[in-house]
Amino acid sequence: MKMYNDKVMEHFTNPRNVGTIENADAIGQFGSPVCGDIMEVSLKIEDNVIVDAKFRTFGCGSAIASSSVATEMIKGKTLEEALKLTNQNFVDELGGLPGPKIHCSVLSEQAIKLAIYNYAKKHNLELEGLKGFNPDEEFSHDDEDEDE
Amino acid sequence: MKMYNDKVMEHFTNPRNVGTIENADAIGQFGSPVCGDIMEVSLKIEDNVIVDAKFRTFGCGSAIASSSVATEMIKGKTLEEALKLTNQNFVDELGGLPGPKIHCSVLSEQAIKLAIYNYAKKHNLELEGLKGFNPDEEFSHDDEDEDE
Amino acid sequence: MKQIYLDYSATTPVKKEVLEEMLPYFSENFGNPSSLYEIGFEAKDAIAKARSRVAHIIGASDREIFFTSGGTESDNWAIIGTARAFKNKGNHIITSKIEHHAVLHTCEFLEKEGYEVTYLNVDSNGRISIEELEEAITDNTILISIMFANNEMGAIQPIKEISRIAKKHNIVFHTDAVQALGNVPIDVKDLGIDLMSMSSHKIYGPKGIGALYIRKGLVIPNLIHGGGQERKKRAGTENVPAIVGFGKAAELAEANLDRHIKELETLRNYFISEVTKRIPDVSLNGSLENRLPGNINMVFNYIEGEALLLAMDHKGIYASTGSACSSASFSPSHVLLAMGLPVEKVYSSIRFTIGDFTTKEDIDYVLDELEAIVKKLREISPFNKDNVMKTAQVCNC
Amino acid sequence: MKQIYLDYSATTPVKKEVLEEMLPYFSENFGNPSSLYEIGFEAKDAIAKARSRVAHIIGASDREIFFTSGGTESDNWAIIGTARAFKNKGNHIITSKIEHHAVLHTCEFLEKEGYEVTYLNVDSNGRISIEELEEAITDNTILISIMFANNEMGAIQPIKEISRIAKKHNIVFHTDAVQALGNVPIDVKDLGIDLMSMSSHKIYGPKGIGALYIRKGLVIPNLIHGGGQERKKRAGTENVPAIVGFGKAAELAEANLDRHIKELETLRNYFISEVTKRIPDVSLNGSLENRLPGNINMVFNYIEGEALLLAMDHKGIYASTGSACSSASFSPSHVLLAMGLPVEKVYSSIRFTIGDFTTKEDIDYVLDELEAIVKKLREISPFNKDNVMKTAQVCNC
Ligand SMILES: Cc1ncc(COP(=O)(O)O)c(C=O)c1O
Ligand SMILES: Cc1ncc(COP(=O)(O)O)c(C=O)c1O
Repeated sequence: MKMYNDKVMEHFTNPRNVGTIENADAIGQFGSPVCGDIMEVSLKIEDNVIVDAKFRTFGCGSAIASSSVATEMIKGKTLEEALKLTNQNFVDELGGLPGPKIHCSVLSEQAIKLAIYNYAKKHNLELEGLKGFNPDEEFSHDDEDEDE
Repeated sequence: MKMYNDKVMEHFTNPRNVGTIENADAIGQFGSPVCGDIMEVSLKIEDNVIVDAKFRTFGCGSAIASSSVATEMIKGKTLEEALKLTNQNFVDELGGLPGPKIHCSVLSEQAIKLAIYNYAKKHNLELEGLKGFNPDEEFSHDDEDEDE
Repeated sequence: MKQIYLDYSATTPVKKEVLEEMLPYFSENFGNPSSLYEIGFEAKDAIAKARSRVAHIIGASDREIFFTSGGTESDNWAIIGTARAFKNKGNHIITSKIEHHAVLHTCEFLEKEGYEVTYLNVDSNGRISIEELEEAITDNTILISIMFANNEMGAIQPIKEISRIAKKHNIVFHTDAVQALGNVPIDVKDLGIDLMSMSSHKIYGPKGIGALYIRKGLVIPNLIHGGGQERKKRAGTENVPAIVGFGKAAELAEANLDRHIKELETLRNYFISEVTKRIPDVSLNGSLENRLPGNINMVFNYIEGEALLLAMDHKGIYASTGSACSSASFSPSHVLLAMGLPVEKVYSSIRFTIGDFTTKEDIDYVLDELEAIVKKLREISPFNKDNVMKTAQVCNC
Repeated sequence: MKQIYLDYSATTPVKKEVLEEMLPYFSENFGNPSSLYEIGFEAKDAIAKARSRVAHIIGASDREIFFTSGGTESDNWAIIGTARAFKNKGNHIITSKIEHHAVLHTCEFLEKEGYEVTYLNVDSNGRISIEELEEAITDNTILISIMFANNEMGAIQPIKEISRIAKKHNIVFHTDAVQALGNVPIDVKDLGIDLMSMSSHKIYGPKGIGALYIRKGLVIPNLIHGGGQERKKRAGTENVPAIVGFGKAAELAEANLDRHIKELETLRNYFISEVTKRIPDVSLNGSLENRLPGNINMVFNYIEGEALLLAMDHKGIYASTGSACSSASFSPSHVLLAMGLPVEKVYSSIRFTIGDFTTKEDIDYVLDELEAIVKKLREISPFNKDNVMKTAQVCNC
């Protein structure tokens, strides 16, 4: 057993989409209260479709790998489609993360949601996937594996 | 390190003077309250000299070895001389006993004292070495090595 | 000189296969299993595998096994932990008079803290009475701790009936299975055990490692506080090689259990019947029923057990007067006394415990020597058939 | 791939000479040291020899050394034992904020039982203040427990001054010397230490064995109850091979101490100065003075320590974020926080600890890889010299 599978390690050592988009259409930065990780995502959006995405992350291996797959997965998706992606989709795409590390993928979900939220606010868009999303609310972490 | 030295083992495996003297002049039996050992000694006495000694012992290795050397040592001694022998003399003669086993040699000292006491009583002898010896008094064991 | 070890209940040699599995974890895969990534993960995997093996032999799930430093710590943890966990429910503990000191002295420690302890009697076969157990229960009873099998004379207790009583009264049931493991089939679920102590060095594994089975759902506070090892229940850097060794020993014990029991019982019964045939005035302490397969505990009347031991030792035969930890203390066995054996017979008792490396030839050699030694020591003794030692002659202090 | 272990403070490999001395005690001289006569006596002798060696390295007498299952148990025993022994005198304990969890969680356990605990601050070098210590003392203070050297950032405390204060106020002084043993000269008599915890696996001995030094004259109750082992102070069948290994490791540590310190300090200082030269925006946590010879704990600004660890691990370099037992728990180091390091720097810190098998070549390899990895991770990071992470951005929960 290793802590991370090869795919996670591959995304960690060769992360895709690192950086910031100049003149980005949307930016989201989210800091996880669980482990102090921070992700910044910048998006290029055309006709409500994410045509480019880049990220910068201060965080552990799983946070970086999740950031990498998440930005890959949202590229080419409409905003509504992107909002439907949850951290579990990123984890699945990575082929799994160890239990206590699953929460790191939430970072990417939240940072992307936040970027789209900021975009929607600026452009007065009503998006189904943002219903109930309130970035000022305290993030609550469901730590099932506390006793591991 | 071994528990017992060779001399002790020799006396244990080939104890001298085992048995009872028929028509003994004196008999003493002493049970140690410390470990349940019991020694019986019988003496042949002529002109206040111990001309023969035999023993039977229910007890551990050191009790048997002490019985063996003790009976050896008192043979040929006058009663007064025999009474001067302490358990330490038996231990020394054996070349030493392990700390928690020293008390086993007291068994021999007491059984011999008792035999001579019985003899003195029967023959109305006043013996210097029996002063203060009261066989009915509780034997008190000085257990210095209790915490070993 | 021949060397014949007949003290398997005191400790066992580490089996070759066990040591082999341990060796890589001392100097090569020595990583701390709690450290992140590669080097720690190898150790972590090894621990997980060992935990499964220990769980499997007793029918537990992996998450119910917690490694400790040995049987003694497991007993302490189970008893002190339960006492603390249920102190608001009550302060009464039931155990027996024949427990190992790891249980008895822990109970005495708790008595000083204000807990009340009932020490159940045993019959002449070393077994408790289920009726007496049930009568001892009060509203304050929070723990029943009865050993699975006795280390001195091998009696196996009616564990399933005890657990039934415990469950009926909603009381936690702990059993010290240090001697039973690997010698008796154990299924904790079927037997209804809540807490069970185990030790590796009694089943051909290394010393210094043991485990406590804690039934899922039962929560007791920690005994040793610190780092988050053992799912935060037992702190301290994991003793990886020893855990691996314990795991392998458990695996072997499980695989060999039936044969182990059959072979040991055959040898044991042969030994006992030959001794009885060849040496007068001897008797077996306890019965052949409900007895550990390797346990022989006999009275050799008129001679003292320690002298017998020493004479045997001199011939390269290693036996014991009872539990190893009390054999340096010369006090008569609390187990045999509790069985009602007169004290002079207690002093005349010795224990032979046979194991996986004992052969028929060993036994035959021992029988010959034993016959000669007993004869010789009896010649030295003041007692015999016609002059029996009286209990009153022995002051039991 | 090259494998370079730089986590010697988490655990060390067992040295060849140590394992060799241990091996005969698993399957050949496996006798229970508490059993009478020949077979037990060999083990007993081996234990006596090991005890002398451990006593010797700290200037204690043999009778002051009690073997335990490790550093954690020693800490628990010292602290809980003292608390219980002096409960009629008072209920106040003084320790520091940077202790190992084996001390901190034991103190927290005692707090739940009604004891009061003062956790002393440390300065930016991780050292306590003698003035603050003396001010913290009340009439109720029964124990001062301050670690000899810190496991995360290597700070060595002013032990002699602490013991002077303790003595002046007639308070028991315990020190957790798990990291100091074999890395700092220790003379318990000269230093005036009452209780001292040690662990074998930090000095190239086996895991699962440690010791508590208890000054002659000081009596504390047992933590683990049962058989009469360790002069009736620590029950449980003695872990003979491990004790033998600990003894040998102590002997080697004593013989090599001067060279060990000199060589490690040289390598350590080289490592730190090269990192500082070659990588911008790094800093050492703590000072070079009063520091364990093998400890390197540095901040690599703008990147997260765990990611750095993982990237190093990927190159076969094994380091850690701090104590092994907390590295699986992702909480920022309580030690670095107590030193006043801002939380974002705590998250960016990692620990390298070097040891007897670390070579200059290893260090050079690590320096090259480290330089490349830090550069790469900084490219991924949103932070840099011009955009520094703010403490407020990190919720430390
Ligand atoms: C029944 C029983 N319980 C507990 C123990 C203690 O186990 P350990 O020596 O592993 O601490 C033993 C053996 O010593 C034992 O026989
Ligand atoms: C300072 C300190 N104290 C205590 C311990 C615990 O020692 P052990 O792992 O032997 O229980 C450690 C290491 O884990 C340590 O570094």
